[in-house]
Amino acid sequence: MIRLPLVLFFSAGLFSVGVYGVLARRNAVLVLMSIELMLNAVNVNLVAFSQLLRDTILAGQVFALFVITVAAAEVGIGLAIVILIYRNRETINIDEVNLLKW
Amino acid sequence: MSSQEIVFVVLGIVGLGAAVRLVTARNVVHAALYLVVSLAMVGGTYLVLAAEFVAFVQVLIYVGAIVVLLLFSLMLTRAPIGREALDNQQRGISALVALGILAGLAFLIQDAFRDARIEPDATPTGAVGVSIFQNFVLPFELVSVLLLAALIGAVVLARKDLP
Amino acid sequence: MLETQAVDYHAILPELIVSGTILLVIVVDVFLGRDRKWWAMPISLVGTAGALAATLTLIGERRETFDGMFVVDPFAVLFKVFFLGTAIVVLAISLRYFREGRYFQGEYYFLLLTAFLGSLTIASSRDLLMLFISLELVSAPGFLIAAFRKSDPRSNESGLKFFLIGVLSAAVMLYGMSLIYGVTGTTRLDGIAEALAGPAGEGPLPLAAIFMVIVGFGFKVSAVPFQFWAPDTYEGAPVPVAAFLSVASKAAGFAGLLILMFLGFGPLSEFWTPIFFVLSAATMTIGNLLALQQTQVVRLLAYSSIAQAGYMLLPFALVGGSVGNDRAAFAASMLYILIYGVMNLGAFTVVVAIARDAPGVLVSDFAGLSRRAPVLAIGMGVFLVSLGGIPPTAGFWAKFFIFTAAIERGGLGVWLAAIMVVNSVISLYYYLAIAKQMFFAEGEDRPLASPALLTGVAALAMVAVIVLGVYPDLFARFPPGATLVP
Amino acid sequence: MVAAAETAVNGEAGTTALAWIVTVLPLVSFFLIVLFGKRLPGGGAWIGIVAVGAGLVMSLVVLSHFIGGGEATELSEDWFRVGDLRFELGQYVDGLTAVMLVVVTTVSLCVQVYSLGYMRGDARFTWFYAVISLFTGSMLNVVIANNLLQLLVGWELMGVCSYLLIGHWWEEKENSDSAIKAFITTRIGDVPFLFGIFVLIVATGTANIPEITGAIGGGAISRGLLTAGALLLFGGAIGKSAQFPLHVWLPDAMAGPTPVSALIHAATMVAAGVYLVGRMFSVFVNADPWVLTFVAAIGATTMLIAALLAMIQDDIKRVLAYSTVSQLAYMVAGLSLGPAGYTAGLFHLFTHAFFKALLFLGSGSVIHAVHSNNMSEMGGLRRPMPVTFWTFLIGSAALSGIPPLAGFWSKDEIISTAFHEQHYIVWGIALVTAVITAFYMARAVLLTFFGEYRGHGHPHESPATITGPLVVLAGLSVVVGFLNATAFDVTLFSEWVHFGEGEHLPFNYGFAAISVVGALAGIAVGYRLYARWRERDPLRRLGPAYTLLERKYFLDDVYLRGVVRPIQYRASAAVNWSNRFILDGIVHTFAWTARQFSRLVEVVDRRVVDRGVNTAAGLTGFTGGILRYIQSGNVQRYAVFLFVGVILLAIGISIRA
Repeated sequence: MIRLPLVLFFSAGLFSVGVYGVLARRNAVLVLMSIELMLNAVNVNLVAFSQLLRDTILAGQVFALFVITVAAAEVGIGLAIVILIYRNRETINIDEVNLLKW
Repeated sequence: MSSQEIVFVVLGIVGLGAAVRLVTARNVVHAALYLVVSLAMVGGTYLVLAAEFVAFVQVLIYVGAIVVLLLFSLMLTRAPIGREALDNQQRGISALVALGILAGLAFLIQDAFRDARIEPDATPTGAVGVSIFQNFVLPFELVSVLLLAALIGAVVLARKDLP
Repeated sequence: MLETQAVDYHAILPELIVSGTILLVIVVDVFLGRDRKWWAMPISLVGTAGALAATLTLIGERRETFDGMFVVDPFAVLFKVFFLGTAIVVLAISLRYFREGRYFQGEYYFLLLTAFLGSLTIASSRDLLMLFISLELVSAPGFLIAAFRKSDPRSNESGLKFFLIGVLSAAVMLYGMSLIYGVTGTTRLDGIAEALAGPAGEGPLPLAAIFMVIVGFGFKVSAVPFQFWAPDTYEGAPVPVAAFLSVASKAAGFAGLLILMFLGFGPLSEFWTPIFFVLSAATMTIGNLLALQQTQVVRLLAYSSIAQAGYMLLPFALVGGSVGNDRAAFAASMLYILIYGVMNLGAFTVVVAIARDAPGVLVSDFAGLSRRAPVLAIGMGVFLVSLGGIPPTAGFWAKFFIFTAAIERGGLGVWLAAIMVVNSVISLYYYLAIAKQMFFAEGEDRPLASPALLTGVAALAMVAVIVLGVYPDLFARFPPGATLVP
Repeated sequence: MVAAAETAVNGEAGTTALAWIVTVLPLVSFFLIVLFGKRLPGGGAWIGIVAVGAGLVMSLVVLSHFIGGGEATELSEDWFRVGDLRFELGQYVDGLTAVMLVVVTTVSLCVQVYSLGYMRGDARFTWFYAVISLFTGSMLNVVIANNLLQLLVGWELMGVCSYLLIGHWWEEKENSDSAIKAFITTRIGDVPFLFGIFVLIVATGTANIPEITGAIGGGAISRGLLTAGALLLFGGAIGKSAQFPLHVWLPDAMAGPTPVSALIHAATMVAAGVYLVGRMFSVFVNADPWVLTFVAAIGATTMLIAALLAMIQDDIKRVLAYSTVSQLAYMVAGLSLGPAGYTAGLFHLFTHAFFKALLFLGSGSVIHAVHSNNMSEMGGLRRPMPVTFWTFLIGSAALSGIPPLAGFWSKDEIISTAFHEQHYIVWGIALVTAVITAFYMARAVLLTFFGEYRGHGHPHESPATITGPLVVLAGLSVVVGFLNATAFDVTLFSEWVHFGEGEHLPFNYGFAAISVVGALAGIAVGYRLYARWRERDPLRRLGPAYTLLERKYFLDDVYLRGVVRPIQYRASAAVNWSNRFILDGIVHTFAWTARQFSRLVEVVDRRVVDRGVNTAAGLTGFTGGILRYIQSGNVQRYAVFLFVGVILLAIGISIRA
């Protein structure tokens, strides 16, 4: 027996820490890592709900698997863009990438 | 508190602690290692919640693949070290926003699920497979297209040359 | 243990054809020489046309497959026809642009088609998971092709910004979806609606969850305050990609939003309409005011497309009256999206033609266009006038339906209608500023060499805008059939 | 209800069934001229002339239906349906329609005949005639439309045509700038108009004008909606009829060929705005009373400021242009007096069309002869150009309100109705404006036709194609006023055009005497100042007030920054307008004693203008600053805004729930 709020608090904590990381880290790779934290928070939720509801078709767990897969794809894309930027600009500090504005 | 809860709380505290260290670390490689810890703890919670298959996938894909990918790119981009190099100028507002979100979510969760209890029931891996191929075939096929697109696109962008 | 499931292959035929084309393009690309890489475009075009033909066979059908997760109904067919038409136009305007620069052409068309595959499935999705995957399928290739001018730091930056805001809002949206799943116990929209109408719909949590889902789609349609990426990304991305983002990607977001709000979250409309009130008012006002400052046309069109999204969001704030009102709101939003698509694609076509000559595409680059390329200039004039909502163009009717729905709804709807009027007046300024350049300013005298393909597409879109404007009877035909309001 | 009488639609169309043909003729001639004009002898001009001539004859036939007291009739065909909404192509003919048909066709015919001489040898002669035909047809379509959608089509086409015609000589940048200015300015008015139509359609479920009027008469619509509808419709009228603050385009529209100016100023375009208010009058009457007060305020403001501006112009066409603005404001003010002023306002629209067309064509004849628009290069033309002189004199007298010419009757009716309805402010301003009108017309006539010739070459009288229309219009300017000569108990016009019961005021000799004396005083002052040519305009002695007028109250400068440049200046422009509105009131009432006030004016001017300009600059900086701040280029700041927006929205909604 596990009280659901405990699990959800854990996930909310991960999510918030992830948000902080996305907003406050200037290194693009660290931002990507923070996004992973947010996505993991989602997965914790999904798995917990799936078990709470005793979902017969396990939609929550399947959803979590899809999120993991998509996260992997996103990381790949993100890193490709980061490397591209590094090659052209010699920096991956996000706040220095500001040619386009106004 | 049941034994499962105790294990969960321990995993959760370690996981959250690692997460916090991840976003505050002054060395990128350390940050990556904290990420590994954090993700592993999340995997552990899946085990506590008796979702074994998801737990294995978590460890395999995240710890095994994604983190390695991140580490590689850190090496490729010669990541610097130190707070100024890793953090931008909006730490204060970011912390406020994060705390605001945390407070809001906590309130909502407490309000809606105060008395909910999970009785973890081991999920057989086979059931997950059945569900994917019976109920979620179409998304599964679409995800394969998505992965292919991400793969090819990432290669195109990351390779050095132009046609 | 694994029950065999009958798949309705006719229902998914358009998607199958597009998927086949995607694979064909990437395989054929390997065997093509450098000078023939552009062949990917005709191949894609044929595939898209085939898918369009397949979609046309589905007109009037109502089919469900994959256990009701994938639905073919007039709504889905309408949007699929629109997306495939858009795909054809985007392909057409891409050819010269990518052939004349140093691009990985095969991969570009491959990614573009993948994104369109996502937009096709979004229109048929009736499940949170399907919506999420489809949305990602539209977004992820989008991130990549926005950065496709590899050696241009601005393009890289455009991709990065799009990617970061996109992934961030996707994470927020997923969190919301997970909560909805937890509250209702299902990912099916019909099940969600059923549950939300009952005790599960009580308390603030479902509302917060819905709000988080709206964030994800708000990003896709570039609603304020999720719009920041749009101007930067449009400006930095290759121009045909900007056209894709401002039309197909946005319409996909709206299709998803329509499906979600009307099919899934309908029972709680009383609580989420205020969200849309604020989003709509803020989006149109801020988009317009910021557009006034622009001298770069793609950027101007980006802000304009933000403002236009505000109009499209308006009908969402009107939901919850009588069934008649809901239908009117649904039809108004849907029609606006479709009409906006036609006129904005037209405008981007002209911009692509200009961009070959003046890559910066400033407003002043349009000077004297009426003498350099009369067809393009007249076309652009028509699109601008239509975007401004002046009769007798299609854009007028688009605004007309929204305005009517808002006034009939009464209450806050009237306020929104008033805000919309003020905004239309403001928007005229910057639309006509371009027109003024084209027709009255002195520009270079040499004729603008515009490929026949571009001129043809622009002329076609112009004809469509005018015909729809003069003969709006067409609008009366399909909205009642294509509604998702029960 | 007052509107009930208006909605009585008789089934018997009778001769009015011809009305739609009047509209179609110029449209057909447009296509014929475009398609075959260049290949035909005379550039196809005669097609337009024949078409509009036939139209005139038919219009007179249509009008005859009402002479015996015929009822309004309606004919229509379905155009298309959207849902329950039915849109039609149709005609609604009542006395007002019939009168307007006659006015439009008459003026258009005169203008087209006149243009045979005036536009001879123009590079785009055929095109000119085509567009004039389309322009006429569009206006006629506005006049006979039985539904708002059809009216809108004509309205918009007119905008396009005026744009083409004002920019007819687009090779000169100034002309094309004027064209775009006219287009944009009227467009700004058109958007509210468009939405006004929406409001009425939504409120009544129909676009049909008689049905809307009936629904309003039946009290089916809430007053709030009507008020919104009336204000939005009036926005369109402000733009099209060049009322303050959107009057700036009309003087610049002089850039077009003179016949075009005559057409725009007399019978089409600007008349459409006033006509619209007349046509949709039940909306205004049944809306909140302050709507009519607002209309009155706009009318009174416009008539005075435009008349004052007309005083100091050197360009003869600009004098007439500002005079048009001012006279249109008379009509608007007349309409603002409610049902009693309805006939008076529209009667002025009717008479004004003839003498203003006459004046413009006359000025064109002069310009044709001396090759300049400036009165400082004219003078003494009464001898070489007797026909032009006499006709122009008749037109000026009519405009100044000298009995028994047309302008006297209509203007006097507005003034006395204003007094009778106890709108004393409107009455006072209208009187003052009448004096100023007489003054500036006296000035124009004296500078142009008297004294010594100051220009180049030897001017000759224009050919018959030019003087012919002048004579015809002069004759009409003399007689049309008698259609409603209340002094002789002739009330023919008010039998055709009336709202509700159509009661009319008895002629009041006292008021008539006041306005005649006022007009004569204006002329006398004009004679005193301008009988002898002076290099330096005597009005320059007004000092700062003159500067204010010369700079057109700085309105154009304000528009340049406020409208023509980014929109955000507009807020400050609005502040300027309101400030200057008060300021102007003070300055111009006491214009003749301006010396004493000059210091005050200077101080206020400096403060207001400086502050206005500074505010404008501040505002741009402000919005520009916002843009720079929020669209900073830093994607993480975007993310912060995103989350802050989400949190604020969430808080807002939870507070509300």
